[in-house]
Order: sequence, then structure tokens, then C-alpha cells
Amino acid sequence: MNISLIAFWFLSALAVFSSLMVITRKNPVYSVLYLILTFFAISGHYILMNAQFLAIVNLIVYAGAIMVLFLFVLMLMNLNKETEQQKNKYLLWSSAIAGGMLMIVLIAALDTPYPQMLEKPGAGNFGMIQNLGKALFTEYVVPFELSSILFLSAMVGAVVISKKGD
Amino acid sequence: MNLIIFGGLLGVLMMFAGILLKDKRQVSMVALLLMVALAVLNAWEMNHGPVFHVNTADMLATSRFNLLLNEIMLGACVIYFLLSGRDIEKVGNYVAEYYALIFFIFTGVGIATSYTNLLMLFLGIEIISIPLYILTGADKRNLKSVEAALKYFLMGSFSTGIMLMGIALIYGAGGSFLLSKFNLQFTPISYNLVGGLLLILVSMAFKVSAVPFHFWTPDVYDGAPTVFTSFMATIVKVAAFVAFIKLFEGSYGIIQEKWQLVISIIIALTLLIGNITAVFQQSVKRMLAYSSIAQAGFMLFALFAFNFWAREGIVLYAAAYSLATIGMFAVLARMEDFSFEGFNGFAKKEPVVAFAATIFLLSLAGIPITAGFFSKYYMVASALAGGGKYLWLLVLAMLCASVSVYYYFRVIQAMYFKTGDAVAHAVTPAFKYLLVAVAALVIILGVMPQALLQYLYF
Amino acid sequence: MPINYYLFLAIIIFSIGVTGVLTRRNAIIVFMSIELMLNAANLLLVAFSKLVHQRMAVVEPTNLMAGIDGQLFVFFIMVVAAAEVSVGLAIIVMMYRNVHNVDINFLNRLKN
Amino acid sequence: MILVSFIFLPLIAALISFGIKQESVAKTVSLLASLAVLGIVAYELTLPAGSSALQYSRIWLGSINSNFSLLLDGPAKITTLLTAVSFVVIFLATWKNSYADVNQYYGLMLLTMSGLMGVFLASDALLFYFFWELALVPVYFLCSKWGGEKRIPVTFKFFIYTFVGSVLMLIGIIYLYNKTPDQSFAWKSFKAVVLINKEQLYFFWFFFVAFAIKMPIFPFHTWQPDTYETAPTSTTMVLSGIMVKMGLFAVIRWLLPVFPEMSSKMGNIVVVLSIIGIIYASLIAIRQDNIKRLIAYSSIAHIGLMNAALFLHNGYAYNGALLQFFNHGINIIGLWIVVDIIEQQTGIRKMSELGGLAHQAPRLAIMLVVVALANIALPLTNAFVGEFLMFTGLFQYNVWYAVVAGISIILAAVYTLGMIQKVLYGEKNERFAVKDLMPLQSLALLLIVAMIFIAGVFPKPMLELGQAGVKAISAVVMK
Amino acid sequence: MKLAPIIPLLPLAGFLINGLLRNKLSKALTGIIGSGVVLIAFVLSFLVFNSVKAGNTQIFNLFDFISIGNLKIPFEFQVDSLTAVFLLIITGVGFLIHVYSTAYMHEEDEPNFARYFSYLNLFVFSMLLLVMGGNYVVMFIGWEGVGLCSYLLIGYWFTNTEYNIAAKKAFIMNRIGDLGFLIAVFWMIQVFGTTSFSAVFTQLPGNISTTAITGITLCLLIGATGKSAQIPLYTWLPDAMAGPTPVSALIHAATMVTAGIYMIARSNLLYVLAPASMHVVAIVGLATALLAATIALKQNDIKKVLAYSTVSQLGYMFLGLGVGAFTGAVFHVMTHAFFKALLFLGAGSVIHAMHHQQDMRFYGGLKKMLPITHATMLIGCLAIAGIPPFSGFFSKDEILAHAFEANPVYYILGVIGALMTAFYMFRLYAMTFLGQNRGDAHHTPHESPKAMTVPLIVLAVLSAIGGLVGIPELFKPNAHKLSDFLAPVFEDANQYMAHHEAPAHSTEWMMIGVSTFLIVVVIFVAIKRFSNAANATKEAEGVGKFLENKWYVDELYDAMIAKPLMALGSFFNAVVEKSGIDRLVNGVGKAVQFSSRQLRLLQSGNVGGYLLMMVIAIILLIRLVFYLKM
Repeated sequence: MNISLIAFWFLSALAVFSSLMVITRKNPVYSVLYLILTFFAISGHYILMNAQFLAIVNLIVYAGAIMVLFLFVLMLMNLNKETEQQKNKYLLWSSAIAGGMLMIVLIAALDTPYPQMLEKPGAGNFGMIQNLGKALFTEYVVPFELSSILFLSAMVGAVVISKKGD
Repeated sequence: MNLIIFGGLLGVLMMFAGILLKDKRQVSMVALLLMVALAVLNAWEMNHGPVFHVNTADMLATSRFNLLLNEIMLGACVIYFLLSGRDIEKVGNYVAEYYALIFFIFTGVGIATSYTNLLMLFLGIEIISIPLYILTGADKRNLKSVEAALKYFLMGSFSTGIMLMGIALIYGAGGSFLLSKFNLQFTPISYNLVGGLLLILVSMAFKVSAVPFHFWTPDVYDGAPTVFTSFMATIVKVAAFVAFIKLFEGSYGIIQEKWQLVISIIIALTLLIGNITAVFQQSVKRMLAYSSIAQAGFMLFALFAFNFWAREGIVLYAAAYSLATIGMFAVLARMEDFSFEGFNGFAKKEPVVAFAATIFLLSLAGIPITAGFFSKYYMVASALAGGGKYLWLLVLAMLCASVSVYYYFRVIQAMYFKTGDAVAHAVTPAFKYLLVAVAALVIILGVMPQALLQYLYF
Repeated sequence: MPINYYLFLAIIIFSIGVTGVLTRRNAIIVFMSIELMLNAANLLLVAFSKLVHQRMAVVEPTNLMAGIDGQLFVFFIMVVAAAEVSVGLAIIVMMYRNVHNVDINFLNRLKN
Repeated sequence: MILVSFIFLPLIAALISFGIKQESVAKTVSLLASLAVLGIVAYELTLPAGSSALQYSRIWLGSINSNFSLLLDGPAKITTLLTAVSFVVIFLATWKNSYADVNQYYGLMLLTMSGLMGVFLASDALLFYFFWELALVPVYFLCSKWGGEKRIPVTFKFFIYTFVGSVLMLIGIIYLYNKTPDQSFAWKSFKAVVLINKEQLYFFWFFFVAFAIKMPIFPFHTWQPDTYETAPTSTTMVLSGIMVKMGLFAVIRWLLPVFPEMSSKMGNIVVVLSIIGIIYASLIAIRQDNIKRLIAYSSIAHIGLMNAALFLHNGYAYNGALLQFFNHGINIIGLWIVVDIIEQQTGIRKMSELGGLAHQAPRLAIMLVVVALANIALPLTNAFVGEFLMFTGLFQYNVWYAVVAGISIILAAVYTLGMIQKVLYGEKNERFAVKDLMPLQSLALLLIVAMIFIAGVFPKPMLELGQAGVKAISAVVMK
Repeated sequence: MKLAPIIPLLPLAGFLINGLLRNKLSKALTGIIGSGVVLIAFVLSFLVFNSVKAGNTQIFNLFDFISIGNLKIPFEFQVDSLTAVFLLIITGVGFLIHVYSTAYMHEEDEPNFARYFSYLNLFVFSMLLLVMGGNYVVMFIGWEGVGLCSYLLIGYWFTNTEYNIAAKKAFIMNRIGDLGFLIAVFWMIQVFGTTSFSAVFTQLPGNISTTAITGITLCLLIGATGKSAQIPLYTWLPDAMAGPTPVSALIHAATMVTAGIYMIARSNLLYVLAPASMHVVAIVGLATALLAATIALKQNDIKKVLAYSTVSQLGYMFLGLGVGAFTGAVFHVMTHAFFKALLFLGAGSVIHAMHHQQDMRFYGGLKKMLPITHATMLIGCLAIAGIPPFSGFFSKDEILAHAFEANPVYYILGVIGALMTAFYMFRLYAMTFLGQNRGDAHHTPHESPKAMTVPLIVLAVLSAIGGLVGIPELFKPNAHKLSDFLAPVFEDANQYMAHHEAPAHSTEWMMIGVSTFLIVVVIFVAIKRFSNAANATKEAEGVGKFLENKWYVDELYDAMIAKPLMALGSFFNAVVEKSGIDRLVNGVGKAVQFSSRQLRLLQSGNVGGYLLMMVIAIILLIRLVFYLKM
């Protein structure tokens, strides 16, 4: 029962709990906050797996930028009160059950008898930024460039759609 | 490769054109020229290789097959611009941006048809999807358009999530994203891999709107501006198919039995739901949406057994289906009323247009002398080449084909045999000639498909 | 610890995301649930990339880059997610402008 | 090379006709085209067997090894001759009829002609299927645009019904293609196919159902009376005179040689079906008051007999059937012409409302009587020899089948004479004035009557035409 | 002899000329052409007859009609003595009736007049084809041809619906017989591989199974019963009287109805080898003879009486055939042709005079007004009644004699029939010519024109002396010209026939005496009874009613065959077709539409629902792939 195992269990519990909260809170603002919490938990996992850079990026990009964007939109529409009316009961329950089923089926399907073991964290530093950077700008340069087109189109789209006046 | 690079560049160019040119017509002209240029460049690559040699670290690899399909899509898009440019201008103020997005989509198409790495597949699909969300919602004031955009976006990103899960599992199994590294040889086949493939299958099935992942299709096609529906239903769908095929042609030979079963079920459902639901539609546009599902069912045969027939078949099908659908949507976009009654007595008013439309519908229904016949024919043949194991599926497919006759011919009946005053706007002579030319193309393909297929070789 | 732990964790979060998508009607929350799904995938990828790394370390210890692509993929997923979010929120805003509502069932003209 | 003109001459004429606006020109063009085709066919018939002009082949779809190959063997000779003759007669007889968009009407008729020719000539399975569908499309338009009331649903049913049949055949064709030794659609290769029993069973029925629907034989016939009733009469002539022969012809060329064992195993079922159909249709025909439906049902009965004859594996029956291909076509077209004239003038189809026409139009009456008697196979009319031979074969196949089917001879007399009596005889009918035959109509009918008697007294030439075909597949047909 | 093939062509030519030029030709010309061709034919037949008498029979092979593989059916004529006899009867009687018709049909306008004669010629053509045909197929061609002509001529006055129905009935009844004939032909093709008489008979007896021969002969018999109006297919003949009277004389008395006898006589060899069939023939004949005679007793329509008497006489001929008296049968055909034609023409003359009144109850006392008709008809009645030395006596006596040899019961019944014949014939005679006129007074019937009376006289002479060609052994040894003449045809048959020893001359004399005596008695009773109006016009009741209504056979057939078939037809048409098969076919379409309407509801338009279904689908897929072992 070493420290990393404890950390794992703690973070996992946190992640699951907070993500559950995300989908159960009435008030969207709470959901957002719980989602951020989830991201923190996941970043913690990243660190446990020597993905330090990703952990940081996750916090900056997701918890930082994206979630703030969400909050911003919510505030803009001042949806920060429980306005959402419920689905009808049957659909709600069947949906919940379906989600549970999916989980069970996937776990049952992907459970391997003799799983490989992950070593303790800290062994090797391949998750460091210089390694990632090197890979990103050598063999992954093409997708990197192409993602710019993705952003470009997203930008154009955002403008086209949300620009006021017709 | 050219398609990817120049698609992006020309897209950017279009945006500048939007700033420089105020007149929408001119923008359309420029777009048309650029699209022709793009087509030429792709054709150039077919014969002389790419213009710029980029080290893609074996993430992209072009083959004659996918280049030809790109060429078909580009050609279809040129025709699409010719026929529907006017309608694109009508959608909204950001004509240049719409065109630009279409060019960006072609970049995505280029990626999705030539990827050898799941990362590229993912990027390609996203580069195709994200602009489409926007085009769907382009008609901002129209609630239908908005609704369609929202639905499309939510479900699309949901399927993206599923795809990512699948990719992750595959990575876990093989330790690589390269298609070539699907090392399924060792037994027992890793569960992760099977699960991953399954999830990717699901998400791709979603993209090509195969039942039971098709639910977005009718609503989105119906809600989106008709021009963009036409684009989505043809070029994008074909691209998705090519991506789908590429994904499986290498990998799935190993676990064929299971896959064939899964895919045969999907095909059967697609054909049944698509065709049968289309029967009772009241709006031609929505009927075409369902028919596109049904057609997808036939195209899926290419995955069912990826052999010589399927290769030729999917090429032919892409061409036949795109031409006919684009033509039909172009006519539809001109109509006052999208319901079947809206076509009553159309042949009296616009005999030429009605004739062309008839050819398109016959082609969609797969009647001989039109391209549709041979495309369907090749698909069936591909499935039969492996022997009569799935005969029931073929019989079902054929029966569904005859069901499809029902709803396609309803339009013909309305146009020719019913009396009424169908109203069509802006039917210029140029438009008529173009339509007839496209119809002629459909017939030529229907009489000698070799004319197209020969480009697969040498 | 066994890789399966991470596998299951990812699956659980993924399923929670799915459940969220299915149960909620507020477009924004649905969207957030989708983000949950993506993150589940990310988590899994990172876990696998570590696994691959140490598997390769046995084969060729010199190659420090082994398994790096998993993490890079996560990087790209974040990129795409960001783009999606921008477009998605734009669409939601557009809807809100039109009907002052972000309920996914509110607009229901397209059916049958 | 000449064979190609069978198909393309009408096709070109059709395209021309679509372009023409004036009524008379369109009609002239079509008539000339059909005459030209008739001439060519006649020339071809004179050629000796094995002459190079009797077949034609060039590459069509290289990669899947399907050729545009045509073959004019015995059965094809008869059917093509029938097609050519019929269209001339039809165009003559309906010359005076006026249609909306006449140019389109004639264009479509010619398209049908070229499609039919293709079906009868094609010796490549894919090509055959191609034309098989192609012949259907123009008919669909003809019926739905120029037909009577309820034309749209009725024609639609007809179209989809036949379409369903043929798509199954398509599966069969592809499957057989995969089984051919040299992976080709050529007729020869198809004949060389070896199938295990189960496959044969399936695909025999796939093919047969397609043909049976087209013929049509009991119980696939329900589209036929409605279609004959609603379709414009000259289209009905094509349908009933020539198109039904597509199914029978296809049986000869694509079923018997390709599935020899199965067609002898299943032969009995088919024959029984046909015989049931014969009696069934005859009995229904007796109860018809609508003259068109009566003819439709009588046609079902005749077709049933021919179809039965093809499956008897008996030379006499086979020859008789071939002969009957031509004669049945001629007779029924003759009947339709008369019916058309009557309907054009009186606008009545119900026999109970007609009557006494013999007073007003004696020539018409005589023609109707002659054709009707030919239709019930009176000796020295053309149908007699055919039916005689078919019954001979049937008798040798199974005595009781022959006896049961023979009852149809009596029933045929009942409904045909009933028709003659109700339409022609009785008091002079004052409700409508009927003009006697116009020159062109008389010409057409005289041609038919002439053929009836010539073929009835000297059946030998026609029989010899068929003989070639018999020899060609005698190996399979005559056990 | 070489000219034989010309004979049928002549009437054909007449048919074509009269038929095509019916609007151009004048009545006179039409009559001349119509009768002329038959006259020429008669002359030629006479030449043929002579050359045949010289003892050469010949086969003319005109052209190949059908030849498939080893089945060769040429279009051939065979002319031998049997043919010759029939040639003479057909052309001779035919000619007389043509002449008669020119006067009888004189009210008709040109086109119809020409139509009538063209039909008549066509009939003669077909009949000649029938008797000259060298194989069963050619015979069948003629066989159906005469059926057609009788149809056309019965329905000659097509304005009248009853006539049309009668015509239809005649044709259909014949068709039923024809089916039997055809089946016999198919059978022959299967057994003998040919249908030519010569070829068939040379193969006999051979090793042909009795079943085959019996079957063939019985099927042929069915054909014969159809054509020659025997039980069970006789009911058409009385109705056929709807046609013009000369037609009744020619077709329904003299020639066509004897086709059955000709056919059986022609296939005598077959029948002889099938004794069972022979018995059937005899019984059918006898039964018909008696049945028809009883019915004839109570008929009041003059033509109906003659019609039933014809049926009954034909029955005698069948009896003759059945007991092996082929010559006798043919002999009776000949004599019957004479006196029955005479009687019909006479009746025609009467009807003509009475302005188409056919009911004998309105006749009477015409003796003075129509002297020639009366005289000739009296001869006819005596002839048919079988009073020596009139022709009927010889022929009937010959048949009865053979019947006696075969089976005395046949003989007794035969004689009873003969008595009834005498009775109803003289009932007719008395009601028509004796007593006082019961018709409307104010117009007096007068004798018919020459064109009608001359044939009557000729026929009267013939029926008076016609019997002399067949004087039985009894009176004058081997004076039977006819049997000598026909001998070659029947000689093969005779050697297979069961030979009964002829009865002693004394018994024969006794039989003849008794029968003749009884007949004379009956005649006087009849004359006595029906000369006075009261009996003549008395309504029949009881058995009489039953007989007057022809034993209700028509009603029986109607109820047993016609109605059920019609019902079946309507059942098929209404139930099986419309609500059975067709509904099934349409049902498929309806099912598709219905399911379409239901499946649309899946598309609820609700994203949550869509995604839910997708997720469920995913779950099922995973289940499928992972837990389905393959």
C-alpha cells in the first residue's frame, strides 16, 4: 500500500464523484465547477503517469480556457438558476440504465485475465516537455500544421454564426 | 497530398476574395475557378505525383484508388458549384466564408481519404465535421436550420467521443496508431483491439449514417439549407465512406467472420429502415434524406467484402450517387414547394428539367441505362463474389431496391402524370443545359462504366 | 498497479459522460458531459502510453520516445476539443438568440 | 453487324420522333422505322444457319468480361419476326388514333421495340438483364401517361411487381457468373455452369419467378388484367402480343439450358401450376363482362399452355410452343385492334351494353369472328397447329394433364363465342353509330387474317424456323 | 380420278366468290354460283365413283401439313369406295338443297343471301374435307369445319338471340365431342406414331394393347356422339332447328350428323378389335333411338319432330355399327339422307306456305292445297316408317337383322323403336295434311315454286327406289350392290369380327312379316287418331307432358354442368382472384406502407432519444461481438 496507490484511489474516487456531480447538479454553474474539479483529478492521474506536461496543459486549456468559456456563456445567458425542466421519468431512467449497462458491458468485455502492471511513477521522464516538443515538431509536424486549418475553419465558423446583424 | 495542401491554401484565398470582392456572383466565379484548379491539381497528382513532397512520417499515403475518388468528389463539387452557386449566394451574407469552409472541408476530405494513422483519421473527420456544423446552421434566422445545427453538433461530437475511446483502446492493444501496425496476428486477439475497432466502427457508421446510428441524418438534411444538404449528402458522405473503407481494408481481414456478421446486420437494418421509412414521407427533401440512408446501405456492401468488385463498385457508386443526388437537389432547391404535390405537372412547365430529374431518379432507383444500375450491380456482385453465404442479405437488398422504386417514382408520377402547377424559380437556360449535361453523364456512365473505371488502373 | 484499473476508471468516467448526455436537456450540460467522455479517452490514452513506454523500454532501452505518441494524441484531442467548443458554444448562443432557450428538446420541428 | 440494327434502328427513330412536333411526321417516322426493321429481319431469316450475320459480339465491359453479344437462333428468329411484324401492324391499325404529345408516345413505343429486340437477341446474361429492364421503362411511361382511369396505381403495381421479379433474377445472374468456368456472362459459359443441387433449386426459382411474373402465369398474374384494361390499346397490344413472350423466350434461352436437371425436376410443378392457371383463367374469362378483361384472361390461359409446353421436355410440345409464340401474338393483337376500334367508336367496354354491331359494321364483324376463331384454335387457323402439337406433347407427358388442360378448349369456345354473340349479334343497336373499318384498319386486319390463314395452312416454314432452336438445345429439352 | 382433289376446292371457290363479292352479286348469280359449284362437284364425284367401282383406291398427298422429327402429318386425301358413297350423297343431296334454297331464301336481301350461300358452300367444302381426308387430322379439320358452318348457319338469323344461343350450344356440344376426338388422335400418335388411315390400319392388330385400342375407340365414340347427336351429347340437334329449313335438311339430317357414322365406319378395324367399344356403340345407339323416338311422339313443332326422328334414326345407324353391320349403317345413312332430306324440304315447303308457322296444331287439311308436297312427303313417311319396298325398309331391315344375330333383345327394342317411328311420322302426316285446316282462315296456302318442288320430287323418287341398291340375300341372292361395292373397306374387319350364324330364312320371313304388319297397324291408328282436330290440339299431360318436355334433359344438364361451372367461375373471379391472390399482392404493398408509417415514429426529433437508441445499439453490438463465439 504505497503512496502512489493511495493517490490513485483518492484521485479516482474524486474524479468519479465529481463527474457524477457534473451530470446530476440542477444548476449548470455547479456542474461546470465540478467538471473543473474532475479535470484536476484527471490531471493528478496524468502526473501519476509521468505525463507532467499534459497535466499542466489539461489544467490550462481545459480547466482554464474551455471551462471559463463555458462559465462565460452560462453567465451571458444567465442560466445560473435551475430552469431546466426534467425529461419524462421513463426516458430518464432508461437513459440512466443504458449508461450503466454500457459501463458494465465495456468493463466485462475489456477485462483481461492477466493485465500488465504499470510501474511506479517517476521512472523515466519521457512525459517532459522537451521530448513532447521534439516529437511534435519532427514526425507530428504535419498534423500539427493541419490542426491550424481546423482552428481556422472553427474561427471562421464561430464568426459566421455568432456575428450580430443578420 | 495536393488536395490537402491546396485545399487549405485556396480556402484562405477564398476568404481574401470575400474581403476584396463585394459582388456575390464574382465570389462564386472565383470559387468555381479555384475548385476547378483544385480538381486539376488532384488530377495532376494522379499522373505526375504531388507538387510538394512532404515527409508525412507515414501518416498519409495516397493511392490511385483514393485519388480517383477525390477526383470524383472534386468533379462533383465543380458541378455542384455550377448548378447551385446561385443558391449558395441566397443562403446568407458570408458567401465567401461558405466557399472557404467548403475548401477546408476538402482538406479534411484529402486527409480522411489518404490517412494511414488514426490520428490523421481523427483530424480529417473533425476538419470535415466542424465546418459542416457551421454550414448546417448557416441560415441563422431559420429555426429549422438552427435546430439541425444543434442536433448535428451534439450528436457529432458524441460520436467523436466514441471514436476517441475506440482509438485509445486500439492504441492500448497495438501500441501504435498506424493502420499498418494493427498486429492482430497474435492470439488470442486482444479484447482492447476488438472493442476499439467496434467503437470506431460505430462512430464511422454514424458518419456514413448507417442504421442504427443514422438518426441525425433525416433531421439534419431536412433542416440544413438545401444547397448544403446536397453537399453533405454527396461529397461528405462519399469521403466518410472512403475513410471507413481505408480503416477496414487493412485490418479486418483477420476477424472477418464476426465483422461480416456485424456489418451484414448494419446493412440489413440500414436498407430496411432507410427504404421503408422513405415510403411514407410527404416532403421530397426529407424523402431524399432517407433515400441517402438507403443508398448508404448499398455502399456499405463495399465494406462487407472488400474485393475487386467493391473497389470498382464504390468508385462507380460514388460517381453515380453524387451526380444524381446533386442534380436532384439542384432541381429541388429551385422548387417553390418541397412536398410531392409541389411537383405536380412539373413536366408540362419545365419539360427539360423534368426529364433530367427523371434520369436522376431512375439512376437513384438503379434502373438500367443509368449509372445507378451498375453501381448497385457492382455492390451486389462484390457481396456475392464470396459465395452465397449471405444470400438472404442480397435478396433483402434487392427487395429494398424495389421498394425504393416506389418513392422515387412517386416524384416521376407527380411530374408527368399528375396535373397541377409546380412553381420553380430562376430556371435559366444555362441551368437547363447543365442539368441535361449531367443527365447525359449519368447515362454515359450507365452504358459504359468502363469510361470511369479505367482510371483505377495503369 | 494493473492497467485495468485505469481502463475501468476511464470506462466509468466515459459511461458517466454518456449518461449525462442521455439524461440532461440543457445543451451546455450535455456538451460538458461530452467533454467528460473526451477526458476519459485522454486518461486512457495516457495510461496506455505509459504502458507502451515501459513495454518498449524492455525491448530497446535507448528509445526514450517510445509511447510518446499516446500523449501527443491527447494533445491533439485537446486542440480539437477547443475548436469544437468554440463552434459548439457559438451554435448554442445562436440558438439562444433565436429562442432564448438552450433546451435541446425545445426546438423540435424536425421529426418523423 | 446487321443484328445491331434490330436494336439501334428503332432507338434512333425513337430519338428522332422525340424531336418531332408534327403528328403525322412522327407517325410516319415510326412506321417507316418498323417497316425497315421488318425488312431487315426478313432478310436475316433468309440467311442459312451458321451464317456469320446471325451473331455479333464486341467488348462491352472488359473488366468484368461482359460482351455486347447478340445471337439470332431459332426462337429468337420467331420472336424478332413477331416483334417486327407486330409493330408494323400496330402502327397501321392505330394510325388514326390521336394522342396528346404524340411524338413522345411514338418515341416510347419505338424505345420499347428496341428493348424487346435486345431481350430477344442478347446472348450475354448482363446484356439480357439490361434490356429486360429497359423494355419495361418506356411501357411504364406509356401506360401511366396515356392509360385509362386508375392508370397510375395500376401501372405502378405492374412495374414494381415485375421489377421485384427481375431483381431476384439479377442475383441469380451474378451468382452464376461467379460459377462460370471462365468468369463471363456469355450464354455459352452459363450453359457450362455446374451447380450443386441446392444452388440450382434456389436460382432456378429466382429465374423462373422473374419470367413467370412477366408471362404471367398463375398465381403471378394479378397485375395483368388491370394493366391490359387500363393501358392504351396499342400498348396493350405490345404487352400482350410481344412482352409476354419475353418471359417464355427467357425460359427457352436462360432457364432450360442453364438449369437442365432442375427444370426437369421442377418441370412437373411448373406444368401443374400452368394447367391450374389455364382452367382458372378460362373459367374467370367466362364470367367477364368487360371485353378487355375477357381477352386478358384468355391470354393468361394461352400463355399457361405455352409455358407448360416448354417444360414437358418433349419435342412436339416445344415446337408447338415456338409456333404459338408467333401465332398467339398475331391473334391477340388482332383481337385488340378490333376491340380498340369498337371502343374508339362507342366508348364502351361492357359487352352487355354492346351488341348488334354486325348490322352496322359487317366487315369489322367478319374480322372479329375470324380472329376470335383463330384465338380458339380452329383448324386451318394458325393457332391450331401450335396447340395441337402442344397437346400432343402434354398427352405424352401425362394423359390426365392433357385431358384437364383439354377442357380449356371447350371453355375457350364458351367465352369466345359468348363474346362474339354479345358484341356482334342481336338487335341493331341504336345507342351509337358505328362506322365500318377505315382503309388502314382494314389493311392491318387483312394482314393479320392473311397471316392467320397462311400460318394455319402452311405452318411448315414457321416450324422450320423453330427447328433450329430445337436442335440447338435439343440436348436438354428432349430427354 | 386424278380430279378428286379438285372436288373440295370447287365449293371453297364458291364460298370465296360469294363471300367476298356478297355486295356485288345479284341473287340469281349467287344462286347459280352456289349451286353450280356443287353440281360440278357432284359430276366429278360421279366420275370418281365409277373409277372406284373399277376397284382402285387412291391416296393424294398434297403437301406436308405438320412434320416434326418423326411425326409426319401430310395434308392427304384418301379416296375409296366409302368415300365415294359419301361424296355422292353430299354433293348430290347438297346440290338439290342448294337449288331448293334459291327459292326458299328468296326474301333475304342480297348480302345476306350471298352470305347464306357462302356458308352453305363452306359447309360442303368442310364436309368433303372430312370424308376425303386421308388421316385423322385432316378429317378433324373437316370435322371442326362442319361444326363451324353449322354454328354459322344455325345462327344465320343473328338478330334473334335464341337462335344465337342455339348455335352456341351446338358448337360447344360439338367441341366437347371434338375434345374426345383430339385425345384419340393424340393417343394414336403415341401408339402408332402416325394418323394416316393406311399407316394406322396396317399396324393392326399388331401388338397394340387392348386398353389402348379400346381407349382410342371410346374417345372417337365421344367425338361421334357429339357430331352425330347421340346420348349424351344429342340435345343440341333439336335446338339446331333454329336454322333455315334447308340447312336443317342438309346439315342436320343428310350429311353432317352422319359424320360420326362415317368416322366409325372408317375406323372399323379399330372398333372390331375392341369388342367392348362395339357394345358401347350399340347400346348408345339403341338407347338414343328409343329416347329420341319417345320424345318425338309428343312434339308439336314439325321441325322438332323431324329433328328427334333424325336423332332416333342416327341411333339406328349406331346400333348397326355396334353390331358390326357397317354396310347396313352406311346404307341407312344413304337412304336416310334421301328421305329425311325429303321430309325436311317438304316441311320447309309447308312452313314456306304457312308463312313460317311451324306448329302443327295450326296445320291440317293441306292435302289439297299442297298436292306435290303432300305426295312427296307421304312417300317420305312411308320410307322412314319402313314399308316395303321403300328405301327405309331395306336399310333398317338390314340393321335389325344384324342386331338380331348379335342379340335378340336389340332386335325387339329396335322394332319397338321402328313402331314409334311409324307412329310419330304419321302423326305428323295426319296433323299436317289430313283433317281440316286449323290455321287462320283468311289466307290460303299455295304450292311452292318449281325450284322447291323439283328437288322434292327427285328426292321422293330416290327415297322410293333408293333401297334397291341393297336387296338382302333373302329376296335375291347377292343382289346387294352396296355391300359388294363397300366390301374392300370392311374386308379386313370382317375377318376379326365375331361371326354369328345367320338365322334361318323362315324366321327372317316371319320377323319381316310381323314387323311390317305391326307398323301398318300403327300407321292406321296414328292417322285415325290425329286426323280430327280434337286429338291433334289436345294438351299433353302426365307421361305425355314429360315426353313433350324431352325428359327434362336440358334442364338436367343445365343444373348439373352449366350452372356449377358458372358458379365456379364467379367464385374464382370474385373470391379467389379479387380477395385472394390480388389482395395478397396488394397486402405486401400495404404492409410496407403501414410499417413505414410506424417506423417514422422512431424519428422522434428528440436528441436524447436518438442518442439513447444509439447507446443501446452499441451495447447490443458489443454483446454480439464479444459473447457470440464464431
